[in-house]
Amino acid sequence: MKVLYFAWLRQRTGIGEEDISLPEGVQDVAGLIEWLKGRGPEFAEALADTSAIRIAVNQEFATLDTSLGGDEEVALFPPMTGG
Amino acid sequence: MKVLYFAWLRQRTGIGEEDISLPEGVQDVAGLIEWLKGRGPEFAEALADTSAIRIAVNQEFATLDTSLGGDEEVALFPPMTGG
Amino acid sequence: MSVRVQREDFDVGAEIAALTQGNMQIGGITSFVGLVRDMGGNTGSAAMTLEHYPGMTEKMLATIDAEANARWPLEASLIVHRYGRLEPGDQIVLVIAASPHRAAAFEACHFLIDWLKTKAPFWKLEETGDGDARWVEARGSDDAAAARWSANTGKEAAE
Amino acid sequence: MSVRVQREDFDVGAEIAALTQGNMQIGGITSFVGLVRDMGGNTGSAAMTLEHYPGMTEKMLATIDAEANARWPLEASLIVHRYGRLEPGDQIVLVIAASPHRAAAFEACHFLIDWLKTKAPFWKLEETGDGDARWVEARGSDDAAAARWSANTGKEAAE
Repeated sequence: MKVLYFAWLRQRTGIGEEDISLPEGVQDVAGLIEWLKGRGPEFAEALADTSAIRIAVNQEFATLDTSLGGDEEVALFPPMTGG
Repeated sequence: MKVLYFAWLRQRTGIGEEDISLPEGVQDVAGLIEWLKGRGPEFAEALADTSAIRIAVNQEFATLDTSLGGDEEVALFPPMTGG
Repeated sequence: MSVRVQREDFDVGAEIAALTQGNMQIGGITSFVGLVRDMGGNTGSAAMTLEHYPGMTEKMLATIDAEANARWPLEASLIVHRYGRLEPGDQIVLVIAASPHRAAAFEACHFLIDWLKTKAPFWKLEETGDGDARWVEARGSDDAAAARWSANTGKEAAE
Repeated sequence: MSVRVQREDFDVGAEIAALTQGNMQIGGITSFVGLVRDMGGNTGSAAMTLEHYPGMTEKMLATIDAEANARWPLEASLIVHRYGRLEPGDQIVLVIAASPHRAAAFEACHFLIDWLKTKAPFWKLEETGDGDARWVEARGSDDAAAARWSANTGKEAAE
């Protein structure tokens, strides 16, 4: 699956986009975020407050309990500030 | 005083602008309109329904009971349809 | 704060640029352009001629513009209204309101055109297509739109 | 119905003309332009860089545009949003709504920018003037402005 990070999530994780395999036991976005937090302090810090994070799965808005099968494009980003 | 007519009031009276002296006994716009109606059938017809007429005195909106002294610019016209 | 009454057409982009350039406090610009609609149906052309009351028109537009600036925190505003003969698709009127805040820009612009419709001395003579013409009648919906702003001080949009 | 995401600037007048010319059913065109405001104070430049999510941005803008067209009787609509580095006074976003009726044009245009602000994946990184930069935080007032349209079907503006 593809994981994308934008704005300060991109800066704090140091990653814009990465390809990963769905980790064992991960069934939804919440599980993916928990798994990502275990990858290192920069991830743990960036993803600490999920209330500050917006989620898109396959370019549609999603929530923590949105299911993941492994072939999705998951994006994590802060609330939008365009316009 | 100057009297101006716009839109169908101009067409029906056949006059765009005229200079008249304040007729004797006329003290307000209602009196002026009554006096104008006596000038001929085209005026009587054009001014028959005062509810369909808007009034300006010295380029400010006015009403039938607005006083006239004789040196005003009085305009008579239908409701506006610009914009 | 500026108003113009003219026979000539106007260029919306150029007007916005001239009105707002160099002002770094503006966050949003709302503009409205009114066009001659083809109400024609089978009557062919729906060209029209706009008559106005020179002198009073400018005065009323300036009054309406001042009222908008008193109600909303505007950095710039403009009303341009044409007169003379216009054809379907032609631009009739342009209203622009620029503010630090977008809600104020929207409300002020909407207010300007709503008030202008019922308070500025313009009259439309519509060609009926058979060589004849009729004076367009004022619409109750325009009165209602204008009245909506009477009790509204606009302060809610100032943030 | 059209959306664009681009680095380049846009010309409001040209966009309005291209969108509406030849359509004689349009009575009113409301447009909104968002500009980079100088929030600087003493911090000097308030230039910013707009980041976005290519692919999803276009998709969300198209969804918002379709929603506006479903709610109001529009003859034409357009959203143009820029990304990249922008300086105070630069244009960020353009929204246009054209309708036979002016109230529909106003409401649809206002709706488009309000929804775009909270639903289109753009993020502003503001230069603080000391060589540093900070991510602009989302504002509660933007959420409130967007929420205002949730229960509103827009039918009241269709006349």
